[in-house]
Amino acid sequence: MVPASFPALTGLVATLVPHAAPLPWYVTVIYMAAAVSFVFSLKWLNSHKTARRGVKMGEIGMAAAILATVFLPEVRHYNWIIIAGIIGSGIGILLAVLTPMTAVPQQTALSHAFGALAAALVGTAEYYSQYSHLTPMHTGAIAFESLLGYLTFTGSLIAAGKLQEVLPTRPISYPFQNPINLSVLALAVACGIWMIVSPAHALLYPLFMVLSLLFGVLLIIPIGGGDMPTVIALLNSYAGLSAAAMGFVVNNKLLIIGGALEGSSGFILSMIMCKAMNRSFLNVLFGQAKIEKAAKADDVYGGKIKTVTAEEIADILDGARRVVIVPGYGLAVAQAQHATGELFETLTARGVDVEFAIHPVAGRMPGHMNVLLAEADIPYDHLKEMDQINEQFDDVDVVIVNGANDVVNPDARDNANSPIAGMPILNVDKARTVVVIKRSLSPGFAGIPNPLFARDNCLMFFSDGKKATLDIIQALKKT
Amino acid sequence: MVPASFPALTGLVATLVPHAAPLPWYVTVIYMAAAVSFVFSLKWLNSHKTARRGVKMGEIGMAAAILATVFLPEVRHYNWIIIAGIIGSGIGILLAVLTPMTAVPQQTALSHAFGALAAALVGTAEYYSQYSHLTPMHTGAIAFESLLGYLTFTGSLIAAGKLQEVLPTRPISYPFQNPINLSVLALAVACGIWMIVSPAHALLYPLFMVLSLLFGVLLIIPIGGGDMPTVIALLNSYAGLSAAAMGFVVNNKLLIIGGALEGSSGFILSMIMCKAMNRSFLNVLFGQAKIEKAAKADDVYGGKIKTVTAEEIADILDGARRVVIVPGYGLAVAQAQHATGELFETLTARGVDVEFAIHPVAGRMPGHMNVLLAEADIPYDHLKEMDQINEQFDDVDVVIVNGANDVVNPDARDNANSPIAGMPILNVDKARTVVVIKRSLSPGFAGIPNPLFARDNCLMFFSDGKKATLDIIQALKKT
Amino acid sequence: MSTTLASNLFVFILAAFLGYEVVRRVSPQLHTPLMALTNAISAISVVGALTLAGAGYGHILLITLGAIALACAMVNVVGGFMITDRMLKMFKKRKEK
Amino acid sequence: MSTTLASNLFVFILAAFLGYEVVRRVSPQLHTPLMALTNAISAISVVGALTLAGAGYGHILLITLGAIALACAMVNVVGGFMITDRMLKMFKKRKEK
Ligand SMILES: NC(=O)c1ccc[n+]([C@@H]2O[C@H](COP(=O)([O-])OP(=O)(O)OC[C@H]3O[C@@H](n4cnc5c(N)ncnc54)[C@H](OP(=O)(O)O)[C@@H]3O)[C@@H](O)[C@H]2O)c1
Ligand SMILES: NC(=O)c1ccc[n+]([C@@H]2O[C@H](COP(=O)([O-])OP(=O)(O)OC[C@H]3O[C@@H](n4cnc5c(N)ncnc54)[C@H](OP(=O)(O)O)[C@@H]3O)[C@@H](O)[C@H]2O)c1
Repeated sequence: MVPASFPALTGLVATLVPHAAPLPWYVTVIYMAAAVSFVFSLKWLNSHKTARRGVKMGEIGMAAAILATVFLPEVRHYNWIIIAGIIGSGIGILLAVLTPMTAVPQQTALSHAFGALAAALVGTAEYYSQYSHLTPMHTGAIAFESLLGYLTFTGSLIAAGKLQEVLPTRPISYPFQNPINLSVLALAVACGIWMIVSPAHALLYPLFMVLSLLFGVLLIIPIGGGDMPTVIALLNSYAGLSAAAMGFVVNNKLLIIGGALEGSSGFILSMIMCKAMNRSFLNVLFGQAKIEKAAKADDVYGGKIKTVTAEEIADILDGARRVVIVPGYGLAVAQAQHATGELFETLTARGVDVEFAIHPVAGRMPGHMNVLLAEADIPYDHLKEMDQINEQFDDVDVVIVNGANDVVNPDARDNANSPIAGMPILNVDKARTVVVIKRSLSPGFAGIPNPLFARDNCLMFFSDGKKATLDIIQALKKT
Repeated sequence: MVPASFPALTGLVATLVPHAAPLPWYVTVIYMAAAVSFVFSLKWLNSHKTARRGVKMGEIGMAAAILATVFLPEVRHYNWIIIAGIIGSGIGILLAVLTPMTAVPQQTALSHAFGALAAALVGTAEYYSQYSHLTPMHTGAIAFESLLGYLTFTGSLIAAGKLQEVLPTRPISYPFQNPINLSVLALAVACGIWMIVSPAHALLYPLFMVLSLLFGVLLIIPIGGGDMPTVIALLNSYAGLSAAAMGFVVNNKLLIIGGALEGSSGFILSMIMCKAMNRSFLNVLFGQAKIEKAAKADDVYGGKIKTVTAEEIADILDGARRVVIVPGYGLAVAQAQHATGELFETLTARGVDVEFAIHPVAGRMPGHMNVLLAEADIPYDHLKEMDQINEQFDDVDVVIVNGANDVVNPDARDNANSPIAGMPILNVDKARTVVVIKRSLSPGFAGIPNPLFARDNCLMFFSDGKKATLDIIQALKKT
Repeated sequence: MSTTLASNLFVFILAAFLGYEVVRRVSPQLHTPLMALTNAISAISVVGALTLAGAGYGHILLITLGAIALACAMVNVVGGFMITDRMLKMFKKRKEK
Repeated sequence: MSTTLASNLFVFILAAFLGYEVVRRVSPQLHTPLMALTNAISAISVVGALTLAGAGYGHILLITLGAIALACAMVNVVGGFMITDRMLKMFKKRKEK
């Protein structure tokens, strides 16, 4: 069974079967406790009051599981563990401390890459240490782990690159894109099946690995920056599934549970994102970028756009009792969260009731806007979900839309022929006055004009999101 | 190892190890699918719209699991299966079809007895077929299964007897009750541990069995009829746990899942019941019946009770726009649900807005009132939970309390020295007029007078719950 | 701890948590059908009784125990689902007139 | 199907359902911390990397793979929990003045 083509490795076959020995009972008990702690950790994230306790709980479970593992009898050499542990923890600390909140989406994508790579590498090591006596079941699990791990690794790197704008954010497309991508996947799967049939074939695993890595790249490059919220959630799910697959390979139920929890969490988040954009998974993943021309922009806007200055906005705000601010992708780009926090304080100090209306897909990842605004010290009870506030816009004096566009496009609601018809939107057009801060009339992600801007009650303030906010605060201080 | 004292059984040792052989893969898949179907079955019970679909789903999973098991290779003789299957199904159909809705609590208690007995008997059979080569782990699981099974069996029978009023519903107490009960439990546990140490001792298992049966009786007889909602929920939980224990014994994960689902469901329900009575588990199980005298009844009621006739009630109802009916334990005793349904129709036909306010512990088991009222064709959107309606009583013209007492006792809210202080109640005293239907001034389960009856806005109609309701309908038809 | 016991415990813990999360959202209106339904579901223990009653070898006493257990469990399998459905059928929304 | 695979599948299915039930109730306000937290939790795969990197026997290549995997997983273990807490710390209620 052991082929001559793996000369260097033949010596170690059948030596590394760490999971074949049953665990000491106390380790099993600790693993169970860790699994329970993870469940509580997520449960407690339900509410702001218990959320930080949840993090503690997860940390305790994790620490206990790691310690129990380190002192297992089969773990005998600590040099590598210490070195790798220090390096990994160091990078982790740096990433956690230094990442600005606007860059959390990239950081998250990077973490998915790290997690998936870990799973993939363990799969590779398992394969090479045991290929001569693998059962089909075991090879299948290793193939699954490696495929998911490697594709999530490259896919997440591409996503991080797009979010960091190191790579172009617009969709990259080429002829026969979907057929080519699916062929690569089919080839990888074929390799995997072949591996299950004859695990010891020398070239199969490397080929399988390269195809998986390649598929990860091909899967993400055609997806535009605007779809990143869904894609990050999906990669979250994949990263979890690859960890769970590792659990099947090394036969450790704690890994399976930890991975499955992330797997379903990512799955739910991508469902929520898709629903909030009224699109299907398949459309996000394989939908070609629409090349429709937004030709009617002039028809929509022609002669109907009213602009305002910061001073005029300050005058309008001066008479307002209730103001709602709608943050969008542009607010994150402009890094305007602290300025927005200051605007919130200024208005609140003047007795105005200020709230924030947050669309589920606003920003660059699920929940991103909330984190940014929380960073700017805005109390979370002023951050309202779409469903909470959508009925109340009639009653709002001024809405300030900052760097949002598609999520406040009334066409999604009113015009059944619009490309974004059916997407749930914030009904800001029902407010008495709407002030829109953006740099130009250029469209948002969907690439279509927004009839809101032409409405009678809508005033445009063409400026950068941060500068505009600071200007309004200045003007307010003068009134 | 095989002692001479089991002559008749020695022949079968080591023959009956059905779970030692791994299951065929398709059976495992079917078991997994069945587990998933059970989860969906419970999930869909969340809402009225999907609830019946949930029952279908559970039935399909159950049927598939049974069929897969019947065709297992180790199942070879079908005579007993067919006979027992027909008898069991027959009894099941009869119970399901013939049980009147007022008797559902008894029927539920009986089902717990059946389920627990099944688990206990399988545990007994497992023990006797394998006692000579039991591992401590396995004996432990069998002991757990038998203990839970037998105690739940007798406990549920006692509960059913009390609910059917075959047995006295008042708490039966004797000196040193708790020490005696706990000693019986301790003895049983000691037997179990001894069995783990030396499984083949001839007298241990029978003794263990008798002690478990006895403890079940002793556990339930001191508990009064009024605490039955909690006790039924607790027995529900135990029945589930004994089924799960059977899963450990025969090493079948589907049994473990099915049992665990019932185990936690019963646990939640008993928590809800305890909370709705502002009492602790331990207090329900081991609290001695209070012998406090309700001496102040005369002080509370003296000269302040106003009675009314059916005609006067009809007159009051004639002028009402919004009526809330509060059903209680007495409504179930009087079997007044259909009369109440008729009253609902009559009032609704006259343009009155009629709702039902249902306290979580009203009736004889969790949710019992809702089932009774649904049986009387009252639409479920008119059945309101305590929290939904409690703020709205200011706005109610007439409240009709039928056979409820403690759950509308304002002392629980206002008088910190009351024995039921802190128990959440329905704030019926805030309504314009309260009509109370009961047979006398005798107290409810808590044994204390109810100052509500002496309030200015409270009118008493002393009569049986059903007769009173029919009288009111008669009188209404004449106005 | 044997691997079998360990994996059974993992399954038990997860199922108990899952039951908790799923059941706590059932409305109080349906608590009675809920009890009947969980009772029917845990009657899946019929599967254990089946292998006992159908083994056909071994002592007649054991087979009798198995058969009684089977009958008891079948009462709940059949009766539990039927009475749940019977109760649920009674819950109706206000009919439009 | 091997018993091991079967029990692992049971655990996976239950954990996935449990995750679904628990996570779907997390408020959209906390979706970003949720992602960071689940990412930290699934970094429990560090346990698999540990046995690999610490085995000490076998080929140096395998140990290197294990060590890299360990480092990668540790990034998420440490970084994931820390950044989750950092984000959660920022969410404050309106301070009374
Ligand atoms: N996949 C879909 O079909 C779809 C559809 C809608 C939304 N989405 C998702 O929803 C997300 C957000 O929707 P959204 O309404 O918030 O964003 P959006 O529709 O993409 O619009 C963002 C707006 O921000 C403005 N902006 C950019 N940089 C700015 C700066 N520095 N200062 C001020 N304004 C700036 C842009 O206008 P200027 O260039 O004129 O400044 C742009 O119109 C997108 O990221 C996407 O994920 C997806
Ligand atoms: N454990 C506790 O501390 C505690 C406390 C309160 C409630 N609970 C639970 O709550 C449940 C119900 O509370 P509840 O307020 O509904 O009941 P309750 O407080 O026990 O009162 C029931 C009332 O129904 C009346 N009644 C009995 N038969 C009747 C009939 N045929 N027609 C008309 N009325 C009749 C009785 O008064 P008459 O005899 O005068 O007719 C009695 O006052 C109890 O079953 C118990 O489980 C427990």
